[in-house]
Amino acid sequence: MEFAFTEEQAMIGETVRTFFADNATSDRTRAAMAATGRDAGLDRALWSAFAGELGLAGVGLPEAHGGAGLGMVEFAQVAEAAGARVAALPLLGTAMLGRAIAAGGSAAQQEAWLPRLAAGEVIGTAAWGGELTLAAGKLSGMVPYLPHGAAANLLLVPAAGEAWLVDLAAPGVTVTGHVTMDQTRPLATARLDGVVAERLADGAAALAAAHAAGWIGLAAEALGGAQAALDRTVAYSRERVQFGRPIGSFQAYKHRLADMMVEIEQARSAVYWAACAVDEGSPEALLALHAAKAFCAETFHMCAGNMIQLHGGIGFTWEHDAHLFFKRARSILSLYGSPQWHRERIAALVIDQGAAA
Amino acid sequence: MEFAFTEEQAMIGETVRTFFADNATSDRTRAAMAATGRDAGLDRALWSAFAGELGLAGVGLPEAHGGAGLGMVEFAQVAEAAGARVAALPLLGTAMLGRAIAAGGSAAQQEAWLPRLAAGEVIGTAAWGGELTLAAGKLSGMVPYLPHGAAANLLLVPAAGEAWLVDLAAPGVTVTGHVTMDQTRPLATARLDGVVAERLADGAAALAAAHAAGWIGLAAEALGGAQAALDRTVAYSRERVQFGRPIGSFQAYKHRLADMMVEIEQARSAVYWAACAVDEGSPEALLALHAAKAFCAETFHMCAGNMIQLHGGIGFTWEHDAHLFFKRARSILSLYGSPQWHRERIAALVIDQGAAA
Amino acid sequence: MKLGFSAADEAFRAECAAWLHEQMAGPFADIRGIPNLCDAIPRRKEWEQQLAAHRWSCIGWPEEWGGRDATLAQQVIFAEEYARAGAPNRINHIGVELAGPTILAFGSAEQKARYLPGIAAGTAIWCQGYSEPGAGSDLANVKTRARLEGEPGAEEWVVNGQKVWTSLAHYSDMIFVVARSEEGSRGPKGLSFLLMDMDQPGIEVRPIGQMNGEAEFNETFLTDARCPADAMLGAQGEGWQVAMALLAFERGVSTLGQQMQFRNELDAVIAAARANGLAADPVVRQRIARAETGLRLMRYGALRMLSGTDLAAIDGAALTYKIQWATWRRNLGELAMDVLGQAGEIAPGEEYRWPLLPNMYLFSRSDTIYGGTNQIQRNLIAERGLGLPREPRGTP
Amino acid sequence: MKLGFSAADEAFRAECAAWLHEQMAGPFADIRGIPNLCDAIPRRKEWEQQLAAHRWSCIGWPEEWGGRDATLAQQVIFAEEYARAGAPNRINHIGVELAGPTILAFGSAEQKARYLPGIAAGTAIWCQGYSEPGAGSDLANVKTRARLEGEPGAEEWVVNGQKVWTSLAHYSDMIFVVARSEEGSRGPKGLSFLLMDMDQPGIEVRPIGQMNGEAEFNETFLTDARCPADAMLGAQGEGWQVAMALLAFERGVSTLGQQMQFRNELDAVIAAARANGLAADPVVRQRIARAETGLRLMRYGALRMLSGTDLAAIDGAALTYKIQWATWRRNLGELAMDVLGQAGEIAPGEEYRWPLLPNMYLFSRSDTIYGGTNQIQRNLIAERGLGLPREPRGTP
Repeated sequence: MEFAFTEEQAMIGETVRTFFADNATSDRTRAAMAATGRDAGLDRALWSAFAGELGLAGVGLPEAHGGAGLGMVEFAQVAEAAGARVAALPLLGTAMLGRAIAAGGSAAQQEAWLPRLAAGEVIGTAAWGGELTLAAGKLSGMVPYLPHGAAANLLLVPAAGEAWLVDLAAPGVTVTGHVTMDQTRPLATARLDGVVAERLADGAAALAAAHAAGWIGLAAEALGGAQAALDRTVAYSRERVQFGRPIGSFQAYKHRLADMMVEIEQARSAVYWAACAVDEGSPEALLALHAAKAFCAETFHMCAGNMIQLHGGIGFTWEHDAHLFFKRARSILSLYGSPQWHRERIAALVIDQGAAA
Repeated sequence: MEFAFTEEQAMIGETVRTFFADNATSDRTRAAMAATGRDAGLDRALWSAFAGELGLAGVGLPEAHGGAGLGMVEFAQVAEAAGARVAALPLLGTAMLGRAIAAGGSAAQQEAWLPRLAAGEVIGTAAWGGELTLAAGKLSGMVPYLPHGAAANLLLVPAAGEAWLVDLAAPGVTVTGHVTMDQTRPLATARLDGVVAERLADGAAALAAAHAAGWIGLAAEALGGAQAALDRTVAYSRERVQFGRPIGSFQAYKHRLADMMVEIEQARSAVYWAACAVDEGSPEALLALHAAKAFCAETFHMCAGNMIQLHGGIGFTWEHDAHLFFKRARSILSLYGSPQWHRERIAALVIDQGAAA
Repeated sequence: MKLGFSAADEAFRAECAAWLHEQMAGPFADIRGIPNLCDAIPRRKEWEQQLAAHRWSCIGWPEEWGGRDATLAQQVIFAEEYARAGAPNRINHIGVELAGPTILAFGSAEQKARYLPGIAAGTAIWCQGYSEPGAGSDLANVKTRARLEGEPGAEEWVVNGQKVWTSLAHYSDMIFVVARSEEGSRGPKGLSFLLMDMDQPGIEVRPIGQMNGEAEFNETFLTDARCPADAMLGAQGEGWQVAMALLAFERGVSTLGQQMQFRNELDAVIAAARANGLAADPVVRQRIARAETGLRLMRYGALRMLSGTDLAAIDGAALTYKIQWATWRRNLGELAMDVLGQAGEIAPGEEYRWPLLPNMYLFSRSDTIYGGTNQIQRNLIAERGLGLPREPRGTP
Repeated sequence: MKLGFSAADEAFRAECAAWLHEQMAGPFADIRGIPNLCDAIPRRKEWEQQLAAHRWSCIGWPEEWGGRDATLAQQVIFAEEYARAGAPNRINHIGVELAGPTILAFGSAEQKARYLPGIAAGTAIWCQGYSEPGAGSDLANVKTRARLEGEPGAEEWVVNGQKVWTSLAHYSDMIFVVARSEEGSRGPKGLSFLLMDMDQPGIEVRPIGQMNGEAEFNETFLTDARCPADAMLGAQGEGWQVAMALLAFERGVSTLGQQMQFRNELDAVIAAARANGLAADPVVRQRIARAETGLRLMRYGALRMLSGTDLAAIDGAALTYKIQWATWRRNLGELAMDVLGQAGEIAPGEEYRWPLLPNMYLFSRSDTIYGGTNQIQRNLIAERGLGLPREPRGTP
């Protein structure tokens, strides 16, 4: 029992923070936001560097299949660092697919997909809900709200009680990218008209692993984003002078920042508790995942809202980065289950199933 | 359309504020709190003066029956002033019974009861729920949570789709007073074993009028209590020095008090909107009542909690009056429907019945 | 105390409702329900002039200046019917509700005659030059300078500086500017309140992009901008008093129109919840009930405030109104997005432009900032409303 | 990073669980689950001594002084099993968790030998003399004076002043007192940290009635109270440093025991909701889920904080812990009362005494005040944790 990073983990954290600070600059992110078509909201050069030079697209995948052989804790560190820069990267869906295939794919499926996902050659995206019909072995229907769906190559989708991989370039697939509030992770809708898809060997295991990776990824991004919102606001508050004093010396301002820190410290515990619980196969893992996703999403939204508020007028301009954080926070609230939904799952665990005891 | 007190109303407000400030002192209230038996939580001398000298026990009752012939606006003014002093008075139940009988009693029932209620000779209490059975014209069962029930003479209770008056001295009635968190308005349970009760002529009208009076009374008490909590805390904050400054000069402290004022101003609008809407028979009246009860109760609880917090250590002592406000606020939250219950009623009105349009 | 309307009031309601519905169904149907303040400007100017032609442009003003001397009840009714008819937000809000009443209160007879008719006629659109890059929350820290130049008898104010957050400056005809007219003065002393023509070489306007993709606010650069010597409201060096009195009008009758817009927004949230089934969710129902309660209490708070005899009197209800509505709307924006879910995060078209509710979610983050942040409002409430001691000044 | 326990840890768990359950089922069954800190004092002193007799009294201390040099994992396990067995709150919490570690850190060999055995044995109960009527939030504004008197070689500290909020003073044997030992000094300078015997004529204790009807806190009057010259921890005039170091221990392992108490309280809320059907109410379920989340995050926050090597190091998790738990418990109190409804407002007996949940609702209002109000905590977090500038001092 040692709830602190190992030396190796501390090093990974340092590496990814430096990488994203150096590369995921506001200018590059804004260029990705302004792009249209498949590359809307995608900094492809950043993705290549991340997957190639850094070799971390498969951070949570087995070494045997080209991954880094690490776990959810290290994935959370990556997502936290990416979130701190609101990086325009398809990290989320790609991690979800990789973990799903690693957990529920056949040996052949793992062989086929994991190395390409780990290399960043295949970008993944995953559905949450959507209603597909299966007829004569082919899938049809609409799959909405796919993060980085227009850029993605491979889709994970539940249908008919199983989990499926859909090649988004396959005949019968039409993907429509949307102008999305958070332009750093645009959503897309996939229409499937009798598409031949690949059934994963163990659908339940695949979906559970995908959800775990998705929730941890979002919670960790939210943690990174919230901390960045706090740090940038603290820095601003020491420079900006009103009434003859730095605004950071006003008590009400300080207390607001203090409240952000109180929530962020809890969010940090939540992310690494959940990641660790998943890595260790703890019976608390599901509770931890729901708690982390709900808590961190709300913490980030609160902090990003405060970032705008405490910057005053410039906080709501397009030019300032505050709105990138705010919109990312909003999208994290909605993606893969709202906080209310996750809390209802927690209630079911502790009230109905007695997990509290 | 003039949402301001008339000159007469302003005068009534001044009169009752002075009366309660002079008479409902902390010492007298604490003496009432320490009393046991029927007079637990009742300042009987204050009640006599209020009903006799001031003549306001029947503020909302018709002049023809000994009342003051005024409306819910003036009753709210009385309750607000009493609430500001956490007065140990059975105002609530007595007003509920009076209004119920005035609205739903037969001429004979009005004749029989209203003059005695207006004179303060009869103290009323009213049930919220409770499950009574009616057999051979007699009522049996338990009626819990009766405010000032041990002191009361007359009970209003719903049973078998009608409203009933129960003489609490009648054979078959056993009343048990309880040690109650808010000692200024102790609760009691009445047990009825085959009690002959008086059926009110129009039960629905009687209950509606009782609820309206109860909700307005509680909302107005809460408004008075919240304002007093704010005023006393402001006064304390100007005297108490820490770090070489009056604590009221610290911005975080000021902002907390400002937030109290923001809520209280809304509570004030709520109380008089509801009172006025009832007096005018407005179609908004029910919405206004639910809004006033829910909003004012929560405002008072927030303000009383802040009163404790902002007084620091002495705020949670028995000796200081803050806990009287806090406990009264807690009891107002629960009495005659929780805020959540009232909000669900509002939701039903605006979502399901389209009252918003 | 009385909430109901008289028969005469109801007759007035019928009259204005009929006219408004006729306009919105017929000649101005194209701008019915238009959500923001930056679209269809030429048509909206025509709408302002149409209102004026039928004496509905500034009904609270004296008849002498194109108003109707309308009672509070009539103004309440007009605001309700205006919104119910789907008439568009007034682009000359600042002229009609702020500049006009301030000129009525502080202007000379000559100034009234010069400025009021244009506002009443809907031909002079106004904007407000208060905030500066270094004078946001600390509004008295104005650096824009004004000096009197020219031959005696033909003197002009020459103004240099930068204003910011100038709402709607890009299509305004006039601006009122708070400028430092006494060299070396500090804080609220030595300021003057000037009424300036926007159409002159000395004034340049640059729109500020906002997070919702629109640009309602602007930077306004004044470089030797000019106005006549007598285009000053109030005495020289006493501009702060005028500026503050103007802000008090912001808490006036115009709040009623704003509330009708809030009503539409809340109704849209309820409709969205009905449409996707969340109207049956008990947690959502609690939040809708809170929003409904808050909106009603704003209405009755405004009526309480306006039922007082002295509009400018700062009482509790008036002091608390800004933070109340700004906070309410911010919360409504969050509720709206929670109700819409991910569907609300997708724009309907190819552009980064948002429908009513997502736009409100984004824009409402500025409501708690402009016109005095929530923090500044709390300071005001605490110091003016509760009489708490001021904070120590100076550096730590 | 690792959350699981080793096999050795699990063996330790079995050992302490067995012993604790045996005690609570047998000889100490009468004080099992006793909720407050003021009842059954003699029996609880016996319990402290029983713990000591089996070396469970201060397991985190060095073996030399009666502890077990327990690892963090073992301390976590012991706290969990202690609560699970229903063992009563430790009445010598202040001795074991605060005084002891501070003496271990700052005491001379002689002082350790003098004070630690009594704590470890459960025979010396300690209380804390920090706050004064004029030194609450402004803790450094201590007015209690200490002067050295007597012949060289037999000098004594003579202490005069008043302490307040002295928790459990009425049955304590020892008190540590922060007193001003340099005449004319101000603020944190010139204070000394003295260890004093409670059983002397110079010390008088008066209980303070609390809003829940109990009296855990006291006023402590010191009138020529005495202690030996060498009963001072740290150097003369450097008592502030000792006092602050002690407060850091308050954020130490003792938090784990406190959390187990919170667990019991939350479980009681869930049980009450199950019993009256509110467990099915979606709004209540959301609130319970928030409470459950908050409690888990406190646990993992504490483990994160304790997994650091230097206990006294003030990092983010440690700085934020006080406001976090105090706020969580205040909210739980409100939830508890909402769940209980009016039944929760009726006392079970004839006295003004409250069962677990209503008592927690009332008592928790002091949690956000004592040991540094939530406001003071936010100042600390902002200034120490975030490095924000201090406020200007002095009168406005």
